[in-house]
Amino acid sequence: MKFAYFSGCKIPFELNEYGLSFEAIMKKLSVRLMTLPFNCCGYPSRSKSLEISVLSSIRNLAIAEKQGLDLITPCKCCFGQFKHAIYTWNNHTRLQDKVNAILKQEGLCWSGQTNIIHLLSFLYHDLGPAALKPFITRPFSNEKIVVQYGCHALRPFSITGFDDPFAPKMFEALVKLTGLQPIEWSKSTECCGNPIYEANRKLSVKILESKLKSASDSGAAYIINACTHCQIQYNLMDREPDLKKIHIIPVLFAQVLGMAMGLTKKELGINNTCF
Amino acid sequence: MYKTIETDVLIIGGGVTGTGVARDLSLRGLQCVLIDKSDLNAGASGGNHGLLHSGARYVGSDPKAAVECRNELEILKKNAGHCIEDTGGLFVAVKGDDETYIADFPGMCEKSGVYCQKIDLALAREMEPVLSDDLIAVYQVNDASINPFKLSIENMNDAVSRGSQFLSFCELIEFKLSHKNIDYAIIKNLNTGESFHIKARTHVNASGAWAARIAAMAGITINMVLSKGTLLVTSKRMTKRVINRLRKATDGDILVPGGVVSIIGTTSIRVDSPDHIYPTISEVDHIINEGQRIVPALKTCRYIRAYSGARPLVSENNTTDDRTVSRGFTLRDHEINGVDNFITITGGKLSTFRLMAEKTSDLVCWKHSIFSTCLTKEIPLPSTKTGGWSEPGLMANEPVMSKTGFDPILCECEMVPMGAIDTLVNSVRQNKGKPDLISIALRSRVGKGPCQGAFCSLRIFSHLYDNNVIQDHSDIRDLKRFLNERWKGERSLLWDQALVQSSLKEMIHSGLFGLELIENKQ
Amino acid sequence: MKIKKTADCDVLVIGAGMAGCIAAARASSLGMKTIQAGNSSSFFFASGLFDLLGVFPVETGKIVDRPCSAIAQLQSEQRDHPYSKTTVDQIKEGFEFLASFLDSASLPYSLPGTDNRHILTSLGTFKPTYMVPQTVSKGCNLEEKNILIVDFKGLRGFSAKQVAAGLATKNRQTQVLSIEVPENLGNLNPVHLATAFEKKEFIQHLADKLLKFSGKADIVGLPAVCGIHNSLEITESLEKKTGMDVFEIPGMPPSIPGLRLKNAFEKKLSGLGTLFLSNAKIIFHAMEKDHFILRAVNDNFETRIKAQGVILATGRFPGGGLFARRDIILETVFDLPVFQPETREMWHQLNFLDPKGHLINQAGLETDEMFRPLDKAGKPAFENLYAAGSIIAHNDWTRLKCGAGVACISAYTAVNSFYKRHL
Amino acid sequence: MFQTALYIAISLSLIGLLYQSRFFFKENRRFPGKKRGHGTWQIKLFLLNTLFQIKLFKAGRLRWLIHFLVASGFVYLLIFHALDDVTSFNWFQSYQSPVDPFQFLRNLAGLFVLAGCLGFLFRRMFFFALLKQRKIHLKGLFTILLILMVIVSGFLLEAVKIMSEPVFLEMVEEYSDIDETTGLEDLKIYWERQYHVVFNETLLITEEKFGAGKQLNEKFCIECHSPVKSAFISRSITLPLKKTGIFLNRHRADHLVYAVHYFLSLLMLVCLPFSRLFHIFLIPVASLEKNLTKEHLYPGPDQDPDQIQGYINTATVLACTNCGFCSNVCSVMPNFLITKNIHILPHAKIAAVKQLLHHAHLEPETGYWLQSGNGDCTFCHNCADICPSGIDLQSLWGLLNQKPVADGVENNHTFIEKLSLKQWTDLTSGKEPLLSAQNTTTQLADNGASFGNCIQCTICTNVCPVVEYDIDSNDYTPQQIMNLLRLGKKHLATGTRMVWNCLTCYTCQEYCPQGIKIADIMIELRNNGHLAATAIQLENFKKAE
Repeated sequence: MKFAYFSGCKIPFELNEYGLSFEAIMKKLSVRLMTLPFNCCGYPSRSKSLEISVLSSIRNLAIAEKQGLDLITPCKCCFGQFKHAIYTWNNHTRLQDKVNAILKQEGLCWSGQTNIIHLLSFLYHDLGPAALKPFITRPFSNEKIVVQYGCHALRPFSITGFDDPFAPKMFEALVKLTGLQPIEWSKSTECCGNPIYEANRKLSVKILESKLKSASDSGAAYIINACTHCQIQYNLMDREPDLKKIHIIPVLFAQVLGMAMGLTKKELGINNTCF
Repeated sequence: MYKTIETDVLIIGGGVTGTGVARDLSLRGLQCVLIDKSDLNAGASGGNHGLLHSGARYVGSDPKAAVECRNELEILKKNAGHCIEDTGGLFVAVKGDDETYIADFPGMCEKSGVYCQKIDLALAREMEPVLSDDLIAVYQVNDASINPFKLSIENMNDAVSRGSQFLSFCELIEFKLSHKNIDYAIIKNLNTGESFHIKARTHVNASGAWAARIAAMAGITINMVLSKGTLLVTSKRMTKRVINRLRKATDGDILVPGGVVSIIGTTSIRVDSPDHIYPTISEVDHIINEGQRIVPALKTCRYIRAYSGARPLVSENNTTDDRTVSRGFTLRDHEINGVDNFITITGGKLSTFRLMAEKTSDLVCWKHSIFSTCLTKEIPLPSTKTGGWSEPGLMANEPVMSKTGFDPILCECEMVPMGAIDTLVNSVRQNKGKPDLISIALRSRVGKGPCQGAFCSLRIFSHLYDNNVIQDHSDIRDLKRFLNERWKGERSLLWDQALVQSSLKEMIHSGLFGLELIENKQ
Repeated sequence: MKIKKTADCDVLVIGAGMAGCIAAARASSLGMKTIQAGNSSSFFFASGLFDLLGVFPVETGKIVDRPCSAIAQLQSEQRDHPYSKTTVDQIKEGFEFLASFLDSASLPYSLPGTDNRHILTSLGTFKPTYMVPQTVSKGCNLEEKNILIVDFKGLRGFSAKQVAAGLATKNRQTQVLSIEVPENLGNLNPVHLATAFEKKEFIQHLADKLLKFSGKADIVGLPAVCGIHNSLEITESLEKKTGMDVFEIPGMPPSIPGLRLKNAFEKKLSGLGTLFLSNAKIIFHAMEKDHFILRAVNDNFETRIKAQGVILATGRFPGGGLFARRDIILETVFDLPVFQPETREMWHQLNFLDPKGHLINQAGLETDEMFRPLDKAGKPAFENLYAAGSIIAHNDWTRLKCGAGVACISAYTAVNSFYKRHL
Repeated sequence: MFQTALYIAISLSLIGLLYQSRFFFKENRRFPGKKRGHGTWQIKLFLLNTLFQIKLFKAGRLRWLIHFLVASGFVYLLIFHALDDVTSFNWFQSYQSPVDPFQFLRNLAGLFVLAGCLGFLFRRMFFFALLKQRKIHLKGLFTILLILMVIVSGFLLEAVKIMSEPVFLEMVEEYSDIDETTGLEDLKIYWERQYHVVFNETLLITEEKFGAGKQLNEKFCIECHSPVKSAFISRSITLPLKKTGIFLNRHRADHLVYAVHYFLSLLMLVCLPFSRLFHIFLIPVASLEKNLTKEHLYPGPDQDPDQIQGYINTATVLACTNCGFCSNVCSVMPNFLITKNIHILPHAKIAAVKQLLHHAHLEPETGYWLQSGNGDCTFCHNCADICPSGIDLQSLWGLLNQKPVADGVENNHTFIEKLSLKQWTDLTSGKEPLLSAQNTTTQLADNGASFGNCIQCTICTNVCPVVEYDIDSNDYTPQQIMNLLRLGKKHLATGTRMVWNCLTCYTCQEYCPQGIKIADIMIELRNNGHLAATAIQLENFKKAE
């Protein structure tokens, strides 16, 4: 299998380890990843100008389409943004023309053929738990964990079609494979607060805090993320004083899976000692 | 022994005329008591377009009225600006309308000195994009829209501030007559059930559609024709200006914008009693079908309320079409009928209420042999806070949440906060009224939004309990009454989304709370 | 262009309201491959109480104490009421299934024997109902008890004094307490208050306030907002802390007991492998032999569903199952013939709360014994199309207080008979 | 005179260097930044980048080639030619400028530089054409032209010298005892033929005269004069010039051209600190600069910047050669393509930062565009990775985000947040066109159909995390936003905190029983708010003037 790998903006600098671990497990699963000259997915600009965000997304899709590849991303924000952009694109011909005109200058054009795949949906739908199982060589002892579904992949279902928006189960199913034991968490599908961290830090941290509290109350030792932005938000635990005292560790699913697959910490870019 | 209130003038009927008279007389230094068996604007004053005619509508049928309208409009714009939205108006004719009338229209306006200006069709559609495509003629006039509730409330507030008082839910039981005079009136307070006397030097019958009935109590007969008019309120404002259909006055041909809504009407159906009139389905459909000729959007748009009012028309000879009966008002000094201190003022129209009040007051003063001139021409009508809350969308206008402190919104549709409700409760109490959902709703936008009281009724109701405004469980009947009030207005409009909304209301109030199981009788 | 998907299933349930979810629950617990489409938010309007038959006959407004006998009478008097298409035993069976299903979804309900309960509402009225959540059931017998009603400052539409006034009519002495929720400035929304209940600190805060009444009161009534996910534990922990019984008082929407139902159904159904297409609009495409071909249209993708059978649980006007034009009422998915009053004049009574009820609430689909909608000729419109819930004609549940009952029994029976006949 | 000029030039250039490096000592422009990556890597980067421009090599082979031609050629000429008195003569005994291989190498080096410069010019035109803005930085152009002129004049000098009779005679005077009697003519004949010297008299050529000339040449000249063809460029310039040779010789053109060449070189020396040439010094410095870590993009409340070691020095932007790589790889290029705000792109931001360096302030309007442009940066590190000068651009963007770039300039969000709703409504009430849906793609907020079906159930409000946690603001709820729109209060809605705090988690939209696209409406309102705020701010700046 071969995909165009859309890392998003945050991975190269801010969340290098996610990129490393993602690439590592993909390599292990013998999935080839092509890195193309992508630009930002467009999510950050959505609240400034929908046009920008759509152009950004569609440009990336056009680049991928040129290579005849589907697009895979480990970030749920990017995933959601692409889906949302496609929806807007499909329903506004005026915008379509404008974007086409701009893309044309670069000799690009998007005919709508590109699929967007998230790490999870790839593992769950395209690969399938059965096919993944044999790769799990070093399963964990059933540690209690909770999973964080990112908003933008989950909602609006009508646009993303990712998983049941109210009672999703894809993530838990995959985590179970690694030997970990996902437990009920009421806030599993709630927002992590990252989108407004820049604009309203207080509120953003408050939201995160309540999530972390209820997570640790639920008796879990780890929160597992499959989204760049969620993880970045959870990493605030190292910096925000109010969060330091809460005892729960946010980890990336790619790293968890990688460990279970028997990859080394170095390969997965794990430098902390959380495992 | 009954307690007796002594006063100069007793005014019966809390419509625009009654309150207008009250203010006029108070300004002249006379002290009045105004009673109404219901509350302010319960009759035609509350059941109209809220349109201030430029006069153009009457130039054909009733030039005298046209001139009155023209003059009154100027005075009101000057003195009661805060109750008025100076929208301007259009007279539009569509294919199939009477060509000759259209042709004569400008001439007739000129005769009555009513401003009217021909407008190019393209321009007209630019001014009002919702106008129909088959326009054939458009004239611009000076119509404006007025908020009759605010008007009455402000008039009354001013009168009260000058020593008069308003007694709501006080019904006139009978006049005690003694040799060519009304000695005193026996009044019953419908809320408490207790009766009392009012002894006044002069009695003004401003009860509009009920005028004949009141007059009868003094043994006087007035020939009155009651013509029911029904109007529909759209959920959002359709036009900037008042839109009149340019033809001989008939059904569904005036569309008046007010705040964030528009009102389309009316019909004219002969009724025997002004009580318990409500819009019928056929009327509604008729209005919509007529209205969509000039504004097609009226066919598809959502309506939030329909209501009816009974026009009090005084006719000497019984005619068939009530619109031919003069809309000019009738002022009767009943001396000729042998009752010296009794006056009836009725007929007329919202646009000329001030004039009616003036003429009435002149007569009253003449009877009291007081020589004073009317001041309502000069002295502007003061604006009070309680008056404001009846304005559509007002609460949203001033950012209500931006203020600090605990003040939850109780009516979401129109964003009426708890604080506003409390003030309204107080102002009702000041007028010796009974503060309940209905009286609050009358003075505010509560229950007038899309939810038509489904949610706000419950929130406000429990808030009233919280503040000990009401204590007894039996007061739950107020809730039923309130919901029925709203129902009168929505019943005929229930299709599409409105039906969804009302089904939801029924699910809550009947399905969950089982309100229908509580008997109405006290 | 939209992304195209396909899905096969034994039964497609259209609608995610009460009836829809019960149907899906039954179907998937019978091991049928189930797809469900719709919007499940209508649960916010559900009180969380399952009525069976609360008032009959409605004209007299007679409150029903023994629903089963009343149903028998109804069956004899109203031939075409949904209840008349089944038996009392079936109804009981349906309710038992429902109770056990919810129990397995860790939302315990208390199933009574034959009698209705009379549940105190936030308006101070007493609602005749049948099966209620355990958090509510304690409020059924308040005789000889010192009651304390608690409200929360800012929780709109719930006043302890109002409830107390209601209790006073039953000559119960009641004390009231109004509690301020820490750091709340304005509106206090039920769901947010309910989430606060799930925090230990808040429960402690509440318990401290209640303890002042220990001895003076022996049962505490709270608005039905005691937590969303583990309401029973929460109330019990309160009882432990205070030594008083605690019960919930259902009130105006958005209703938390309803939300609990929503969550319970969704979690369990998703666990049973039901595919839920949230907010999908279903369009009937064609019949392929004995299979339905339908299109589930979402904003960004479209699923072509091949279904053996279809349960139509789209509800009435709020649910979108029926649509009222100015002149006529239509069924929205299959355009089935809708029983309805001749003219709009007759749709509604002059009095909103007329005990007789509005004729428009009789409108809906005529069905046969298996709840299969009938076509104009009076034959089942499709072999395997079933109707469930309020879309079925001749049941004015708002007046009869039989909404949940009709939803439950129609859904249950429909699925069962489909199962028997086709699998 | 040449000497004095030289000394003046050197001193000027030194002063210039000092003057320019002042920026590095402006404390206020320093930015606390922890060291990222290993120290050794920093050193390696320093060496490799200084000597072989590896980052440039990574960025683009062709550009690297062009650049390397100039650099290598220039360095050669500087060392082995310009400074030959101190270098070449001491290092090689046999060194004489007209001797191979030096003569040939000199020409070759010259050719390198020539070719490189032309490459530069061409690329500039091409690149800026691509960016849709033809403004070419004169500074860069000037530098290139200067180098060009020096080289050309050099070649010219050589060419003129080759054919110069006077020079020939001087040489003969100096290095031989030949005169008319001892076959000067023969040598002339030979040189005319072989070395393209142009003589005033016509020489009649015979075999033996030529042969004699050859011998004389071998006797006296050969070890100092390689055959002229190895000066392949100069020679090819000489040939066309020959016709005018006599004239030029008479007026000693060689002296003139020498002067020109010499003073141009000095000019270059003087300009070194002020022209693009300065980057020769700056790039190493920049490459040594510390990089920024995540902590500085979002410094925690408990972090004291002073405690963190190291710093980013804004002055490193001087190392920017305006090559434009950064903008080519910028992640938010699409933003520029839509908004046409050039200050979204790194190369323009750098230009602005330079202006800040020099004048310590920006026009409010420029400042605003810079602020908002920089606000779009997603910190993807592309620009920093590619920058051939090794500038840690991303850290600079971080710095720009930390404090307002011009007084009174703030991003739209804070601008609106500072205003009370009342003020905001007053500001916007007249601005309906700004807020009209026409400006947005999804025209939801003005279209009753998109929110008109609200049944006031407050589910959206109840599931909204912002409403739940933003308890210290007594603000509008999602449902009330819908109601505001219904009541025609859109301009008010655009200013509410609800709209600006919306997490876009889409919970409301997922739950809404009426299928209202609440979150999308929020986003649209925010789009509108941005438009309005931008317009208002720009207006204010105008007013301020």
